[in-house]
Amino acid sequence: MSKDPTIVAFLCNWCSYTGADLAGTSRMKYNSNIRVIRVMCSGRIGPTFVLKAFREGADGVLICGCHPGDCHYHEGNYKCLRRFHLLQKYVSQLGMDKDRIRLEWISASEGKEFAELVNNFSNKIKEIGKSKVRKTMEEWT
Amino acid sequence: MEEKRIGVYVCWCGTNIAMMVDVKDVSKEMEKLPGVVLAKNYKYMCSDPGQDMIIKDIKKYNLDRIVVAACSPRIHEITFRNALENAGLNPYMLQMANISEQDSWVHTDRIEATRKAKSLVAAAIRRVIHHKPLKKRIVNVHPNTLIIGGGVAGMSAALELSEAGKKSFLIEKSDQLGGTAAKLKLSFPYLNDVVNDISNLIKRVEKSEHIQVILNAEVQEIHGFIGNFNGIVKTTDEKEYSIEFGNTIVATGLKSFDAGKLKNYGYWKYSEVITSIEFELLVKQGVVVNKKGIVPENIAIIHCAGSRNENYNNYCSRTCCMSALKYANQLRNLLPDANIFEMYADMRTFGRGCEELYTSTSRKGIMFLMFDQRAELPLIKEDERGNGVVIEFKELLSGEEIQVPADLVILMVGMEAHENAKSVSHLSGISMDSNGFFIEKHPKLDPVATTTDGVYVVGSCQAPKDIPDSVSQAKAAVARILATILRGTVEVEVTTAEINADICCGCQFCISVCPYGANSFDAANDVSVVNEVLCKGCGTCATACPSGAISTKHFTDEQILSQIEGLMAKVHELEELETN
Amino acid sequence: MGGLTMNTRVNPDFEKELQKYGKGNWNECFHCGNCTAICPLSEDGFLFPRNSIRTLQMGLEKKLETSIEPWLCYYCGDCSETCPRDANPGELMMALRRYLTTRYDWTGLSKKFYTSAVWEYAAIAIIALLVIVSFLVFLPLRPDAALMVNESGGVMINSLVAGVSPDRFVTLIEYGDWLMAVIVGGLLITNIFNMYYKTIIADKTVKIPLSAYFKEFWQLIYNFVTQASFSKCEKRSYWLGHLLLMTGYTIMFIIVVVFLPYFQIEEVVPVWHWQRLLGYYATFGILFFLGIVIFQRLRKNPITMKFSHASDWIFIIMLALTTLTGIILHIFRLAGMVEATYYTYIIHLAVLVPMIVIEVPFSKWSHLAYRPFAIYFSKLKLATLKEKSVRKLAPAIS
Amino acid sequence: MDATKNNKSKLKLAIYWGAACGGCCVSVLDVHEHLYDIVAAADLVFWPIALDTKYKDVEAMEDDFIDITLFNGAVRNSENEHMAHLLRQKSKILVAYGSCAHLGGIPGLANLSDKKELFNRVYLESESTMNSEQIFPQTKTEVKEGILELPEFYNDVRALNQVTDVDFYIPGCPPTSDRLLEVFTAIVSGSELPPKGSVIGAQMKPLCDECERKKSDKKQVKKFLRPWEVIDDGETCFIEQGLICLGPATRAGCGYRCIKGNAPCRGCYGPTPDIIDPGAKMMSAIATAIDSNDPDEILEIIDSIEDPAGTFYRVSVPAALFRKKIVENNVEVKIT
Repeated sequence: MSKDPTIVAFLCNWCSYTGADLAGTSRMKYNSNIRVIRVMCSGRIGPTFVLKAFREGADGVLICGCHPGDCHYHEGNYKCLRRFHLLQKYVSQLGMDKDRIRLEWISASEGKEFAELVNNFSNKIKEIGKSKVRKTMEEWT
Repeated sequence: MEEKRIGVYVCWCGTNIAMMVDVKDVSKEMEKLPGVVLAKNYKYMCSDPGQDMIIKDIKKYNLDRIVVAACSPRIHEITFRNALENAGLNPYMLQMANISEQDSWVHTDRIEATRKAKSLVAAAIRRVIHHKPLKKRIVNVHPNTLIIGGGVAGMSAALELSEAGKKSFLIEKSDQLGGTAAKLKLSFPYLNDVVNDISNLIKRVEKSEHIQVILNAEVQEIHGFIGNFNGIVKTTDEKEYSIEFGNTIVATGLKSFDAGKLKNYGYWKYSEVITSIEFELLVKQGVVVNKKGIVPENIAIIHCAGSRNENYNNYCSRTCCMSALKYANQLRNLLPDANIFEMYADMRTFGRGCEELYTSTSRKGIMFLMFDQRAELPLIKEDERGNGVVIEFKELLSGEEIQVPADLVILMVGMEAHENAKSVSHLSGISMDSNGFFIEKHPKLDPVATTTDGVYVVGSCQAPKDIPDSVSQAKAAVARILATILRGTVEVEVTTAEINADICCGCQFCISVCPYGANSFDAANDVSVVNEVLCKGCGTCATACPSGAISTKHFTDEQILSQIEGLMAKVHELEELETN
Repeated sequence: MGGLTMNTRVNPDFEKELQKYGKGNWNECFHCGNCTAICPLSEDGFLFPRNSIRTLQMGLEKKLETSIEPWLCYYCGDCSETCPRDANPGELMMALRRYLTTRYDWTGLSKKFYTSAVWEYAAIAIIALLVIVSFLVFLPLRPDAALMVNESGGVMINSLVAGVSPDRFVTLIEYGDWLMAVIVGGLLITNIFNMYYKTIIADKTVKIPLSAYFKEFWQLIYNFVTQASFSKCEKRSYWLGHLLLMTGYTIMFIIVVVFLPYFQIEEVVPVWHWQRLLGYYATFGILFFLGIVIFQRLRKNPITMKFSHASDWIFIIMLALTTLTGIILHIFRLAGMVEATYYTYIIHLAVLVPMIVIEVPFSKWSHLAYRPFAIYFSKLKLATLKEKSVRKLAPAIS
Repeated sequence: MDATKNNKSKLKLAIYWGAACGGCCVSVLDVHEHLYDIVAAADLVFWPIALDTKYKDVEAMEDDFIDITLFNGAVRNSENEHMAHLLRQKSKILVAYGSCAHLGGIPGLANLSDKKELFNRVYLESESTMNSEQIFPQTKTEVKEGILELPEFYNDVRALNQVTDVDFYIPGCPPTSDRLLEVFTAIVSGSELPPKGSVIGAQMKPLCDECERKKSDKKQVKKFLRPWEVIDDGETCFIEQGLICLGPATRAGCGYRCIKGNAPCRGCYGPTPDIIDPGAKMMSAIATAIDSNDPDEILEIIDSIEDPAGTFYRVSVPAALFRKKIVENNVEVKIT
């Protein structure tokens, strides 16, 4: 199913990665096209990682952090939120559909929500189509 | 770049992984990747033989980096780090790929799951190439402890430390010790008199030579880190204390829910309506009358005032049901002929002796009426037929719209975080949840520590609690503190931020970004510096640093970027393989 | 909340009031729902008998007064047996039936009888005395009574009274029967109408189409005759016994009230004659079941017999006495014991009349009428509710 | 360089002007009288702005004939590309000189549009154009006299290292003459050259290191302002005044000339070492400085950043991870 879009997800260690683990221990099923990278806090996630993921061929990037107010490091998730909005504005300027980047809050107990999110997001990406970023950047015309 | 010698280990986890991921295929593929010396698969990597295999291989093949593809690093990262350490390798030369919780268990297509596993392991291999050995760091611990809040929790902690002969500063905002518990007459479920208990506790605190009580005081500043804090405490009469301490216990307690917010209950309007706090005062005085001075005949006790309701506080305040039952008993004794109505949303009577109290109370001629929290709250209005008020609502068990006459209504007001919580959270560097309660380090396994080392939360400032829970938490925190004091040293976070002074230009973006105040500006050298003891390694500053001067150990840009590359390279490789 | 009326006000004292009608620890109920789960009559979403217990706990008397449910319950006792708190929901239904009987009765006498045994004893005594006095004064034993024996040796019962011909005597007694039936029936019918008013008319949530009254009418007859709902309870033998009693009792009632001239005749018919066979069946049916019930009530076992209200004993005793005096009368008559027959006849009537006058409209007997009507009414309600497709709110029968 | 040193003859220097404004060439002249020193030490063998050397003359040179080529300007068309390859072949050292050659420069902003959009804008839609016949430049045009040729206009602009192998980078728009002189002197004096790929004439540290404006840790912004919206106090860090200044993410070395002129840094000296995307770090820093946790307010504040791509990648679009416009199926592209 290589035609399926590839999603790179950045999950914070304390809430979202744990939530994703919970989806696993609860044996919930979701789309297999997601590849997770663990960071300690969503505050660690910056535009470089996201742009890099697209540049390497990702079709969608999912960023998950703790719910507002629940950040393990106080406000890292808010910092992520601010960067996320600016990044969306930037990528739209370059012609990329900004919905290819999604930020959601997933708590450690939200295994089900995580599984639903992955399916929902990958459907959204399917709808948008495969990303042309990698191909476009490798083309010299 | 010197040659990397990577060992890759793919775990079967019995059949947990192996049934959905072709582990042999994964390890075979990984062997081909640059830097990989060997790739093995084994039934249970976390078992002793599994770990021994890694240890032997490290020695035999002179491996310098290890990738374990198994379960979540949140489960076994520590296990394998220890294995590396046992083999004489730095524990941080490990990277795990989660092919269980985030692969085999959540997917149904074996081919897809195997493909995903390959990509995750390949990413881990790329990442581990950039891992660097990290050194443990150890600091000394000052034996004094700062305790903020002189309620039951704070006092219990102080006394426990005093037992061990350790000094504590007990800072109380008001002019007396005792906190909320000092306002109570009886305690549930055994209806014991707490007045004496609390005053004895206060006496013991005041007598102790190891406890320095500072009343009418607030903490102004806290600096430093575990083992090495210093702070300034200021009293209302402007006296200032500069103190040094190794650990902090936050026990700032609670604030009662403001009953006036509940429009339906008309707290300000009807003299019949009082709060549970006011009722405690009445029973302490031994006279139960409403604000008109009339001895009530019909008494309604309304549970969940401001709790478990999406318009107010979503959470349960835990103690109100039991207190309400306690009141019913007190009222039955004081006013044997009165009609008593318990109006509850759900009766929550867990804990020893609590269900028993409910059972015995239910046999005392008390009418229990259930209302629906999700619907509109009961409405209190003037009784057209009598002197008092009447409470109108839909009784949930019967589905009947009913009226309850009352000339005394007791609102069981819930607990809220203390209004000082926010400033205390900033002072001590601990997190607050959306309700303003302090967040513990781990909800199950580390419920008294916080994410700031050396700072503990006890009592109702962490979540609504009853007295025994507060006391247990206080004593648990003291046990943790004493352990560090007795050892004299503590280990501190390794995966901290570090600033490359050759690049840092002193723009100071990183200073306010840090929730722990770990970054500061060194004006003499015109660069920012990280206090690695304070730093928790979240990496927010590294991402905020515009020049790339800051990196987060073990989560460097290089490591994450190569992980992305590895992840995607495998995706493309497989994709191309398929299209050809 | 706008529609609240004074009826919806809780009354903590009502439970004490209801204790006069039956003994239950109803405040013990914490609404686990076991009773509803085990009750063969409860249906999806309908909290039977838990709903009634809840309404009682809150003291919503108006609500209770308008409920049909208690009549649908046949007191199999399953609920009381499974109740983890010994709240005795079955006994509550029983108490509610007694309470409702007093609520339907407009004379207020029923309440007096149910809440005070003295009142009931007094009423019975007065009527019995009236019967005895009437006979002794107006229908005294004729002087030559000893001659009033027919060829087969049986006493000619209609000829025992002085100054009245046998035909006239029967007619006189029949008139008495009819008078009694009219009074008692009139009271009962008005009470049933009262029940109809409270349970149907006052319930503004249902509007019953006229056709339903005809369509469901068979239910009334069918349930009266078979007591089919009773058979839903697990202990079917009990239903059989009760059916035996009810049929025996009804047969006797019909014979005595409607067919007296064919029944109370001078000659003693042969044993296989329908008249005697019916009489023996009725006697056996009544005595058999009464025997069981008395035995059980004395043993206070099963649970349904644990608590006996004064009205229960009075009804049993009166019925037993009526039957026994009837048997004795029959024996005396067959034996040709003239005087004994005459006096036993008076005693028989002195028991029978007050029993019917008191029990039928005011006390326990009335359930014979209320139950089938309750089923009929609930079917009517159900019919409308079905139309409204809100069946879940319907009473617990189908 | 050893060859150069041993050879008593003078250095052979070439300067080429690709897709650029010409400022870089002027910056060479800005060395003023030091030009004599340069000319004394080196022969200028190719410099289109000053010398009448033809391309075929260059083509005729032996490989590695030129010691140093300063290539300024980005690669926009086939001519630029041809010259890049040619000069690489003929030069011992190829230096990407100035922001355009280094990162794509201001011409690189064209990568936010594609060729078609650019042509439409320039040859059809611009206010001063009347082109009813819709004539666009062609690589070959037949006229009576024969065939006229024009270089092919590429779809995207490239930095020099995206076309050919580059030895060193001298950043700046334009590079300061002082730095040029320093570099030149170093080369002539034969001192050891830095490793290949180095950015020379600039520092490791960002501009803030030299900038003398007062800086504090109060980098929290409620609204981003454009220079004309602020009365600059002349001494406080621009960012703390709500202006976006790329100083913290840009190599020092320019002598903070813009800031001395009370203009925020535009990033022409390029990002600090080891940065894989020139604008992303600053974008991240600026977003982090937004003083709000409310999603709506955050969006509102971000709205005040008129043109993120043009702001954070003013001279570096072609060197970014997203180096040019992406055409998605359903996305309407706004050209800013």
